[in-house]
Amino acid sequence: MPAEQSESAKNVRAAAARGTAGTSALPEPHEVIAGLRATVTAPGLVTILSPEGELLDHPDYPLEVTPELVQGLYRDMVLVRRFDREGNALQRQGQLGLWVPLLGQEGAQIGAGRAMRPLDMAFPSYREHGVAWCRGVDPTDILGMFRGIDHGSWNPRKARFHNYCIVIGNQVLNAVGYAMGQRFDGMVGDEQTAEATICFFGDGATSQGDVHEGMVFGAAFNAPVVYYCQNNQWAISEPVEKQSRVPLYRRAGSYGFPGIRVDGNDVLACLAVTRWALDECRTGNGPVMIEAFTYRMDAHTTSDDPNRYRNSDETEAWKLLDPIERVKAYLARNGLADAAFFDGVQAEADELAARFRQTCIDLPTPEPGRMFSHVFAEPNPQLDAQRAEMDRYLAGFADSGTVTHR
Amino acid sequence: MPAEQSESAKNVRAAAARGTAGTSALPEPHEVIAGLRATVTAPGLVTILSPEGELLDHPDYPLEVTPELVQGLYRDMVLVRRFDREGNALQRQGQLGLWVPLLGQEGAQIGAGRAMRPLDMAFPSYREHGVAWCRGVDPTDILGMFRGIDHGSWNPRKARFHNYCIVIGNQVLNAVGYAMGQRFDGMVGDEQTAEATICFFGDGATSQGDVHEGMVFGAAFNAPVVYYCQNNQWAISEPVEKQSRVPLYRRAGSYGFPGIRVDGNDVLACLAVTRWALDECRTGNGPVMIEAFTYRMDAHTTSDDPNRYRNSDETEAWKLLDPIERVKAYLARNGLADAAFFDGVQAEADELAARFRQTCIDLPTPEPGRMFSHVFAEPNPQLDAQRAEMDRYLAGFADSGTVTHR
Amino acid sequence: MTMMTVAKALNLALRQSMEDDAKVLIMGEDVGKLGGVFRITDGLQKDFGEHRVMDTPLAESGIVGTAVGLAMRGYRPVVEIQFDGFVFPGFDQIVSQVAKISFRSQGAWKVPLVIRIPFGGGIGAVEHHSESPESFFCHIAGIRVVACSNPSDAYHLLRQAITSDDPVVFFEPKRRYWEKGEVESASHQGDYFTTRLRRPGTDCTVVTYGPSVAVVLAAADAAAAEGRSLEVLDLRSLSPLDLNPVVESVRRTGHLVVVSEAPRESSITSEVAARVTEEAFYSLQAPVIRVAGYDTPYPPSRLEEEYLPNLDRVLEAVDRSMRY
Amino acid sequence: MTMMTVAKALNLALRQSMEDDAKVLIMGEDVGKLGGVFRITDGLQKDFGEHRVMDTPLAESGIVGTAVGLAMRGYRPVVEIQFDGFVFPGFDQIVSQVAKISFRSQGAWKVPLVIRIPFGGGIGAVEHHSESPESFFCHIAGIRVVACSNPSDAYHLLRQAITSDDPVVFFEPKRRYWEKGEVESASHQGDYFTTRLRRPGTDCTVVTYGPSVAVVLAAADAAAAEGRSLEVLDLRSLSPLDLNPVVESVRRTGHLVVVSEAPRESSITSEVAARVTEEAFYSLQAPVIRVAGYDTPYPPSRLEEEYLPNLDRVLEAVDRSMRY
Ligand SMILES: Cc1ncc(C[n+]2csc(CCOP(=O)(O)OP(=O)(O)O)c2C)c(N)n1
Ligand SMILES: Cc1ncc(C[n+]2csc(CCOP(=O)(O)OP(=O)(O)O)c2C)c(N)n1
Ligand SMILES: [Mg+2]
Ligand SMILES: [Mg+2]
Repeated sequence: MPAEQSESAKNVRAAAARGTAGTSALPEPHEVIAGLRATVTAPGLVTILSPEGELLDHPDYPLEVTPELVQGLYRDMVLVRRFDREGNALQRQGQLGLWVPLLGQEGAQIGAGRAMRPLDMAFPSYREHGVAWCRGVDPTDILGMFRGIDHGSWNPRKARFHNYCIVIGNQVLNAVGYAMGQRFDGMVGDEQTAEATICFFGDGATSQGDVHEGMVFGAAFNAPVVYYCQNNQWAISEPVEKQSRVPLYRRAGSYGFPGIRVDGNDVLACLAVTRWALDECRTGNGPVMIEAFTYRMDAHTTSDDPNRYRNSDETEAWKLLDPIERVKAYLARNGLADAAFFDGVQAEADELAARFRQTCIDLPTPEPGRMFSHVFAEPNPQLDAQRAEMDRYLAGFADSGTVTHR
Repeated sequence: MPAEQSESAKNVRAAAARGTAGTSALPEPHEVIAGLRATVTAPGLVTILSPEGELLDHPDYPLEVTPELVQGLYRDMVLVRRFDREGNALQRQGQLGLWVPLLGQEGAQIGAGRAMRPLDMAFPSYREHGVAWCRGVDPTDILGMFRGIDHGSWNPRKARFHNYCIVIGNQVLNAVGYAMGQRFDGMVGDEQTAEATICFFGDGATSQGDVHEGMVFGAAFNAPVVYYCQNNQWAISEPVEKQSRVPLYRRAGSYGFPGIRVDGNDVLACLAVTRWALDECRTGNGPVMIEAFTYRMDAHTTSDDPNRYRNSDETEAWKLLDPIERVKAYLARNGLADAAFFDGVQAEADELAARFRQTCIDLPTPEPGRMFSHVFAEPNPQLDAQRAEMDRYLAGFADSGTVTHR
Repeated sequence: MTMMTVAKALNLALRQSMEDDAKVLIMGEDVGKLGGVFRITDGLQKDFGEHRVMDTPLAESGIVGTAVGLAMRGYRPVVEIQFDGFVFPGFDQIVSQVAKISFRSQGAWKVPLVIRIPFGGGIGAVEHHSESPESFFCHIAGIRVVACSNPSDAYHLLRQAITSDDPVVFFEPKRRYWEKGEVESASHQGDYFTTRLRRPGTDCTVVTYGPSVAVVLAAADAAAAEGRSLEVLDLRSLSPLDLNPVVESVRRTGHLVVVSEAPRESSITSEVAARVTEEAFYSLQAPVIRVAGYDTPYPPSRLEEEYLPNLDRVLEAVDRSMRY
Repeated sequence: MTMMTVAKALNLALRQSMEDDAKVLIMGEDVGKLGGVFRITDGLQKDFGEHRVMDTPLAESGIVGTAVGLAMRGYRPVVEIQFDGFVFPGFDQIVSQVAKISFRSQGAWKVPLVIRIPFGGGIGAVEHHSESPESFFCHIAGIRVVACSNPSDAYHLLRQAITSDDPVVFFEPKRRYWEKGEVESASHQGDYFTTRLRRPGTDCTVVTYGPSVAVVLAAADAAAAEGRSLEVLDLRSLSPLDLNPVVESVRRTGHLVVVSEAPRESSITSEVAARVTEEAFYSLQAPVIRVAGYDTPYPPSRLEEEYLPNLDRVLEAVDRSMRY
């Protein structure tokens, strides 16, 4: 049965891969140059934990796999998936204007997030709830922008996790600039104090000029930055074939830094590869590009209807590659976690979801004046006048009782 | 003496190469995929005529080298260089506001230009006087924009040679769109009627988002377009190392189409490689990228002072790789052209220069009304009113005699 | 006459334009199978094929820049920008090429290109999805800028934009996509790039466009109830402006209020105020008053009702003008 | 007090800013060994090193976008855009990030970034080298826009821009780079982001900025010779506008002419006209008259003298205003 399952899973895996352009040409070894040093990227998809939960360790990306480590990653993924589902539900119930689901990408995000050190900086796109979790951002802080009470609730400077960036590609250049600053600050080289930056973007984003320029600048200034592309096979309704003829990780070679394709549904591989990449950056061999080969299991956002453009067998096939199931199988089959553990995590997840929901509903609508704050750091009489204008206007209605709207 | 010269020339060539980043990593063979078909690009720089004028034919890019062909290319290059020098002189004498010299890039431009068929379309940057020449644009038509009487004198539709594009990178996307149109028109595949497009840009331009997006779109739509990058080693004061760690032709592989590096000072190699690339496009295997490895012998423009950022030995070294001298050596040494021929071409060049100069000086300043024409294709009352306003105003002075200016 | 939504009217205009002229193409992100995130291109790829309705790579400069090349080749690309906030990566191609190629080539090239942009707020969206960038485009010489406010204009303005030999930036009031109205869909003729009288009145002229037209008409109703008669004009063509009807109206009413969601500073509302004052100086009994977005980034959606011009702010402005 | 050119004053401001604050960086194309195509950064890389004066790859979005990241990291990048016409590839980063990051992060990030842009015509250049794009930036909420017109302001405005915690788009009148004037170079203090009276007068107020200030001052001389007294104001801060001095002046003169090289439509001249009319309606004896570029692409340089506001067009506008 396991063997059989593993067999079918392999076929499914192949099928899923065929269904995705990432592999229109299967990855082959190729040479790239990082700084002055040559590095050979792994031939094909880096995997450490197979979809069937078998542990295969990898020569280039060694990882000390302790039960605690795997339990922790499992917990991370389960909790993140749980509040992600709750986000969807809250939107359906009218409590959120929008939710951007990460379902299916928990492995790619937790692996990368847990590879980071406290001083490292991350620049997300808009789907990185899992990375936010790893950076210590409270999940309820993600609710603000989707409920329309702000454009970013957490303090990106303190969390070392930038606010979500909606304009595709913009954040890559900002990340490279930040990493240049880390280098200028002398934060590269020293094993203890070294810092690095990681930026997240999707397969579709690779077509944007900003992502290209980000790679050009990163290479030109030897920036300690990891370009972490989550290739979830889709840019809304467009399959990755629309963006590229060849695997995305190959872009790296044309800029002269390493590009690695990792099984994005294998949290251990994502952890090991991202750790390696961040270390490369910290020791001055940046940049590095990682393509996490994964799949967007849910809609693009709660406004999207995937049935219009992709059929369910593709999704079904990818279900068998689930990032959480394989970890659960590994823990269970090897007796590294018992029912109590799994139940405990489940209970914790439900608590988190409940708190997530309640906090969402209780979120206060900000004062209209918020509109004028932090537009500028320094005084601005013109805005003050407009603010006064608005206050007078609103006050007028306060007196007369009601405010009517279109 | 030939041997010795050839020896020194080889060292010089190596030196020149060392001095340029293009070769921070010397080109090696690498696999790329054009459409569904695999192509292997030449290992290293494609050369057919050595700097010493020795003919070495190339397995991948066969070329039937007749005396007429080489004489014609020689004549093209000499004439183009001659009016280019005249352009510099006219600027120095205040007859032109600016001139953009092509000195040193005659081989790269004539080779590419002569590879084109009448129906092919070209999108230049601003330095492609040699390509303009091959497209039948009268050299004096290039004077208009540099004398400030228009922004483009020739009819780009008739010449199948777009107006010069000054905003770095813009023309690449426009070229790809045009090539997409050629494909949609069914102009790909048929050996007789097939068309292709070629666009020209520099080494610095490769950093621009538009050039990246041009390659993404070209690959996505299988556009019959050749990306012709003249790597003249400099972007004004910035050496190509500032733009890339690795040879520029390698970009092609990361988009899944062939990239070829050719000796840009070898007009025969440029001709053969560009012909091959255009044929690939015409038969549906586009896009193709060509990096013509050459050198900007003169200033960036007449406003530039290269002494501030590069030293003369580099330029001296490249002198020995001159695109015209090697052809002359070949013709002379093999008795394929006599003194009469060379004198004839020289005389023709001097005539052209004289006509170029006289036409420049005689160019009429357009009527102020020109400012308002062709802003829109359809009537625009607002502009008509502004034009009338200007006419009234100028008429006022016509009466009162004089117009004073700041 | 048939009733349909703004979205349907736009879809119909695209369909008929493609039927009438094989050179008309549609390009953009998700415009194919998905039919665009607002479904404006719904069903078109199925009926006209992947070569005429193209899902493009995710890059706006690439979309606009290749559309320019296609236009040079004789096509009439209709480009969809997914949301107002995402046109800026394509801004350089619009400023430097789309707007200048005809002038540069002395008319050798025309650029019959339409850039469709859903614009404006009021849909409770996240950042970058509710902006009103039209003023940036009104300042670009060499392109036309139009905005529709109802199904009939959506249909006729888009058909005219597609047949125009000039590049047109076409703004669609996204929060009105699902509002219904009558459309004379038989065929298109006549010039719709003109200011249109939406409601005659005698006391005060109110000029607006796009999503705010409905707001102003509602305000006019409310004013009428209070015995005040507002004349409502819909600009439709934002650049060039068709100001004569506005000036003529102001000569009668002596009062002008301009309403727009766009930030106020150096905007189309500034231009309307400046131009009308130049041309109707002695008729104006009060300065032109502008009801516009504040000069802040578009706020979180829970605050957008305070940010957007609404019925009350329009009426308050009319009061100020009349009391002046 | 020392005499120096505008170019030298800018160079001095950069040098002193870098001496005063190790976080100040210079980035751009050819700003290193070459010192920039206008030599504004001449000698700075030699003295401050390649890490503080950086030649960047050729990509404006990259330059602005990485500068944003450096600003987040605590640096104060001063970015050079080589010519006005080349800022547009960076426009998206300016609109979507530079202007919005402080607001989005609720002040957690500041973006102390200066974007220097040589602007305006009159130097006989080719296409894209003579544009006046300032109005686009004035319409962007969240950034400051300033322009200098003489060496002293060049020095003080740039020093203030670099010390400002807000992003500043800094316009330099390229055709005035080589004009000389006195600069109090000892040190910088005080607020220069204000409208400055250049010449007192009584008959008509003329407001301008950047390269046109000299044109207007010459016009004022000519007018004086004819016994007409013009009051000349230099805006310096284009966004936000410091309009009180303008309104105060117009209350005295009753006449206002606004002069700018930028195309007229939906521009900063529209804004000044609209705002001053709002605030000084009863004082105005004539509508605000604008002398600006025409709404065409910038013409070939042989025609630029007809395109650019010049002494005669300014005087003609003043006549029209006085005769109104
Ligand atoms: C510049 C820009 N253009 C368009 C959009 C609209 N949009 C939002 S997400 C998206 C697809 C992104 O796909 P991908 O990069 O693969 O990331 P994913 O959503 O799959 O994580 C698009 C087109 C945008 N946000 N920004
Ligand atoms: C978008 C843009 N930015 C800056 C410039 C100014 N500029 C003109 S040419 C040039 C260097 C171009 O170098 P390269 O691409 O190598 O072409 P080359 O001039 O060497 O032929 C620069 C920076 C420009 N024209 N367009
Ligand atoms: Mg994706
Ligand atoms: Mg070059």
